[in-house]
Amino acid sequence: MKITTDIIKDHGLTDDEYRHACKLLGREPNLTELGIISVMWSEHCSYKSSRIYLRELPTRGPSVLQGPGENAGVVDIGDGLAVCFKMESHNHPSFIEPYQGAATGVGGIMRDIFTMGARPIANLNSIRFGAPNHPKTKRLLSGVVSGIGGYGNTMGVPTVGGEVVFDECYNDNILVNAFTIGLMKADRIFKGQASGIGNAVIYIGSKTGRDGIHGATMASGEFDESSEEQRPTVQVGDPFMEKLLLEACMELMQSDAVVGIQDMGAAGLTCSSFEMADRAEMGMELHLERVPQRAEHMTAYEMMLSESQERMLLVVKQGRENEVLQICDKWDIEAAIIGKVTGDRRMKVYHDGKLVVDMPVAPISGEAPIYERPYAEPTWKKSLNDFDFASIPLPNDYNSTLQTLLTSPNLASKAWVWQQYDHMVQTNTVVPPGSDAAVIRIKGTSKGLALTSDCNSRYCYLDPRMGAALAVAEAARNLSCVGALPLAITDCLNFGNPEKPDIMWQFREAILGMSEACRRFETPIISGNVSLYNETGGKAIYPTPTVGMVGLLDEVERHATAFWKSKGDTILLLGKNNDELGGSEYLKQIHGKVCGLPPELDYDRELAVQKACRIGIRRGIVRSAHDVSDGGLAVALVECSIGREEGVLGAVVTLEDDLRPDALFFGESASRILISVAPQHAETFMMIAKEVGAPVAMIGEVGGGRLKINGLIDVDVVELREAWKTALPRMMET
Amino acid sequence: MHARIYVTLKKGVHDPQGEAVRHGLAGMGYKEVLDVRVGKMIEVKLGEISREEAEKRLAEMSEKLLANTVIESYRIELL
Amino acid sequence: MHARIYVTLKKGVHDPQGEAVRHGLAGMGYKEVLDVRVGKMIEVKLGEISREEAEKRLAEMSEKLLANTVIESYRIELL
Amino acid sequence: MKFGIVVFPGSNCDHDCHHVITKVLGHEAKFLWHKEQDLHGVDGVILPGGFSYGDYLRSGAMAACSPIMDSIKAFAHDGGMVFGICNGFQILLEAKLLPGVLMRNQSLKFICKDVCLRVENTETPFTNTMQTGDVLTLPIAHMDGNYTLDRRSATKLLEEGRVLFRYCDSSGQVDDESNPNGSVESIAGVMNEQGNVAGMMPHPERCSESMLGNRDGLKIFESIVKAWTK
Ligand SMILES: Nc1ncnc2c1ncn2[C@@H]1O[C@H](COP(=O)(O)OP(=O)(O)O)[C@@H](O)[C@H]1O
Ligand SMILES: [Mg+2]
Repeated sequence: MKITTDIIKDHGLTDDEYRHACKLLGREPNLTELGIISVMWSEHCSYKSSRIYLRELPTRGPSVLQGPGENAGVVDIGDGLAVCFKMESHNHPSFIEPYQGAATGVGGIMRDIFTMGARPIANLNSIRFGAPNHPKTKRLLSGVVSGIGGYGNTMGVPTVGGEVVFDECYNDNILVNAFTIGLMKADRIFKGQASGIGNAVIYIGSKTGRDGIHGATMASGEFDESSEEQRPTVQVGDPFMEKLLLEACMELMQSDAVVGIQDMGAAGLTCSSFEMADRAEMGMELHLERVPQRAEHMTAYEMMLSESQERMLLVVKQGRENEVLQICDKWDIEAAIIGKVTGDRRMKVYHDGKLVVDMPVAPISGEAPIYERPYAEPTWKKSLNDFDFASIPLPNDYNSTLQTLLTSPNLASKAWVWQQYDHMVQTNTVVPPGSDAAVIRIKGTSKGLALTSDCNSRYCYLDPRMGAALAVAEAARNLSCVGALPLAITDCLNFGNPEKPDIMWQFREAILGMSEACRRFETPIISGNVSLYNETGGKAIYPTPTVGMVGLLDEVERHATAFWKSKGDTILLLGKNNDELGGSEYLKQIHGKVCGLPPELDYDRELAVQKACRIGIRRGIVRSAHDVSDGGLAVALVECSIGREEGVLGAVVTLEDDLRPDALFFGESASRILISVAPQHAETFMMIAKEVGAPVAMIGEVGGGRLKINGLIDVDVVELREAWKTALPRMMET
Repeated sequence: MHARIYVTLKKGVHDPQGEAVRHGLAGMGYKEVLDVRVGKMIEVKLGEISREEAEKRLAEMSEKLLANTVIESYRIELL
Repeated sequence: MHARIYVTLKKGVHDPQGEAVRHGLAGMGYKEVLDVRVGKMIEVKLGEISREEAEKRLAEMSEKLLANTVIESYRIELL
Repeated sequence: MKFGIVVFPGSNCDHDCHHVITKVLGHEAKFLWHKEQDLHGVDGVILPGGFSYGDYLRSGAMAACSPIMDSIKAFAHDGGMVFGICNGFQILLEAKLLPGVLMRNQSLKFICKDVCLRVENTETPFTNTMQTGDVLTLPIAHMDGNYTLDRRSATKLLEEGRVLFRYCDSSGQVDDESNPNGSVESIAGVMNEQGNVAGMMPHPERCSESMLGNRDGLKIFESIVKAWTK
């Protein structure tokens, strides 16, 4: 069949890319080969727009065992153990079909983790939707949440945290970023490598169907309309199959029969086979008729490009194939020997005895085009940033302003979401959703892990460099609030169309900000994901570089939660209140404005504040710790009061800073943590803070049924809690 | 008036539930079962309404709520 | 051979799903919907088998697995 | 005591139960594979939570037809102690070892949260370390926990002392508001007539250590051991 310019275009390849491909092949590709090239060189698989910037990210550190490049990164946590984690986006599929899109996103990220030999021990989800009153929002939220729960719950992996954000910039481009962390022995890392000539290539898991095949196949005579109809655009997840796959893989990995393993994710069999062969500098010979198939009469093109879920590709030592087949049989999953590793560094694919693909591995896999796309600071930025806050009127009634903020969907309780997730299975969840970070214990050790995901995309819109740095800072702060030392991060970079210079500029700035912050916090980036083209009708989402961060607690018993514990405890504030209203939730919710500059980040102060908090927790004197973020100090103080499940504890607080009251109450200056300690420990904590150079002040006392601040705010805790708790369910019901 | 709406997965869409049922039946000795697809049957009782009107309204309901038309198709039967 | 098994809740058994669908439809303005019951339709493809045999085997499968006869009844249709 | 914990395809609380029995309770536990029929001489059987066979079709339906269930039925028939948690409870109902059905939660949503349970009968092998009226806090995590039985039979179960736990508020009051899933008579756990088979929706294995919030769940495992020791 002749490859026409239309077919090339439909496959998303530029003329240059096609010419380059012909040069690498030494001839024109056939249709199957063209399909392979198009997916291997897609933005998704090749990172062609982002790669040159991603090089800026710090990825190394003393405890990093595996950085970016494999299916997920791995960090040493001592005791012979390591954790493996990564975050991935499933934005577009979730917009098309929220339940299945989100579910398969969760399924995909979990496969990335257990393919490394780690058993998944927790999930996070960072999800963003359009305005609460946008007609699509409720259906999307409800579908995404049940999809995430549906998959994670069935797998028996607890979903212990995350974030939910509403903003009209996501009206037509929601974000669904899923994170999984797994636990493994530090010396048993599995890689996606096809080494050892003659070793068997084994396919295991679900059968292959015509799911998620892209490419413009109508153009080809090979496909009639009915086969088009049989190509569902939406993939349906099967968490039950994946649970079996997980258990089978864990058992398979106990032996040394498995040489390499990789999940079939995006671009399915193509991507896994090419990447595995490339990493080992080998070739592969595949026989497609042996692939377990769900649909009839599948073509080579379809099988190579199918994105059917719940499948893995294994390379197994020659002669040990039966062990693998037996374990798969025990777990009732399909397994088939579909080929072998060769030494010629070529990918040779046969279908019914006919050679249908014959390509060099390395160039297709490793020499995808790389673009240095033009970037330029958007002209509109300056006018957004220059804003005279004197023009903002002060609220008449601070109590009602506070109530409005707390019942806005962004600040309201997210229990409606996380109660649909099994957050306790595996019986390790020491701090469940609701505090600044989740804490899970590691059985058999005294250790614990803390997990959080953060990003304030409004900050990133106003200043992507600062916004990205603040996302890292907030994540680290949230970990410090539960007493954990930040270890490493994964990211999910969600942006608009990179072919536009201002988007490329946002991307570049965000990377630079994130890189600097990671260096300062000594938290290398060990894995991540880029999702571009998040725009509709020319309108891009706010730049949203989501950060997933993992921290370590040496003694998991020594942790803190965000809520007041005892009447009479002294409340202290670490950090400084500045006159910063730019980008705040208050400006947006109360005044309908998105403007100014995000808060400043003083790294030294931030590090000192976090350190003081951690030391206080480790010494056992901190009774509660909660960082000040969206909504500012007043909101944070309320959260310390209303987040408690049992009993009522308010507080009386006096702030002495000479700022305009709305900036003092609702401004979002970075690097602040609210601490409560028993009164006899207040001085000790002040000393700790001073020793590490963190600004600190005693600002009040826990107790009573009301929260009172400076005589301007005086609210009933029980009433406010009720309003805060029911806001999201009420929004979903109406 | 009574009506039934049959909601089934579109052809080609993976049906893990059906597959699991088939596998379960095979395990119980029902090897003759080659394929299983699980769909929904929604029985609706309607108040005073003409057949035409009913047909129109049910189609609307199916599109909007009863079926997920991205992956499912539906068939309406008036009784 | 193809067959369909319709599984429905017995009369009198409360159907939370059907109730929710009715409620949802009412909220969308379909006030004419008086009652909704959600059942299952299981489509089965069978290998070489006589109609009688099929009928017998399917009834058995329904009793044992496809329906929970405490609350559900089933109807078999051979195509 | 030697516990057998059944592993069905899709079980996911099997290791959690194993952990509590061996590490917290200090007894023996052995995993039993669903395709086998040998119970390996265990003294009691636990059917753990999870999503056996994906909970496709109906929760617990396919698991109830697995080979090991034949042995478990025989074991139960001979007076052996069998305890089902969450999905395990669903399986026991589908296997007709316990009366009733678990339907979809009233809210149609999966619910994971702590609930309060009132102990209804303390003279059972599953509750003998408790006091009548005790209020326990245990988590639930399920989609299909809406215990359904005609009202007459439900009342009868209550009268016969076969209801082990009912959902209640923190003061022990049973009312609609504290019923998380729509269960008839707020029933959270029941027992068979002979008193050797029981099932419940809440997860005792998730709250058997103080680090995880509370140890109320351990009382149930301790009761089982106490009953067996006697
Ligand atoms: N989608 C979600 N899934 C699970 N937990 C969530 C989700 N969204 C929010 N949470 C939990 O709710 C709590 C508050 O979230 P958030 O306000 O984003 O915290 P923070 O401002 O400290 O980052 C956290 O414990 C968080 O993990
Ligand atoms: Mg926080």
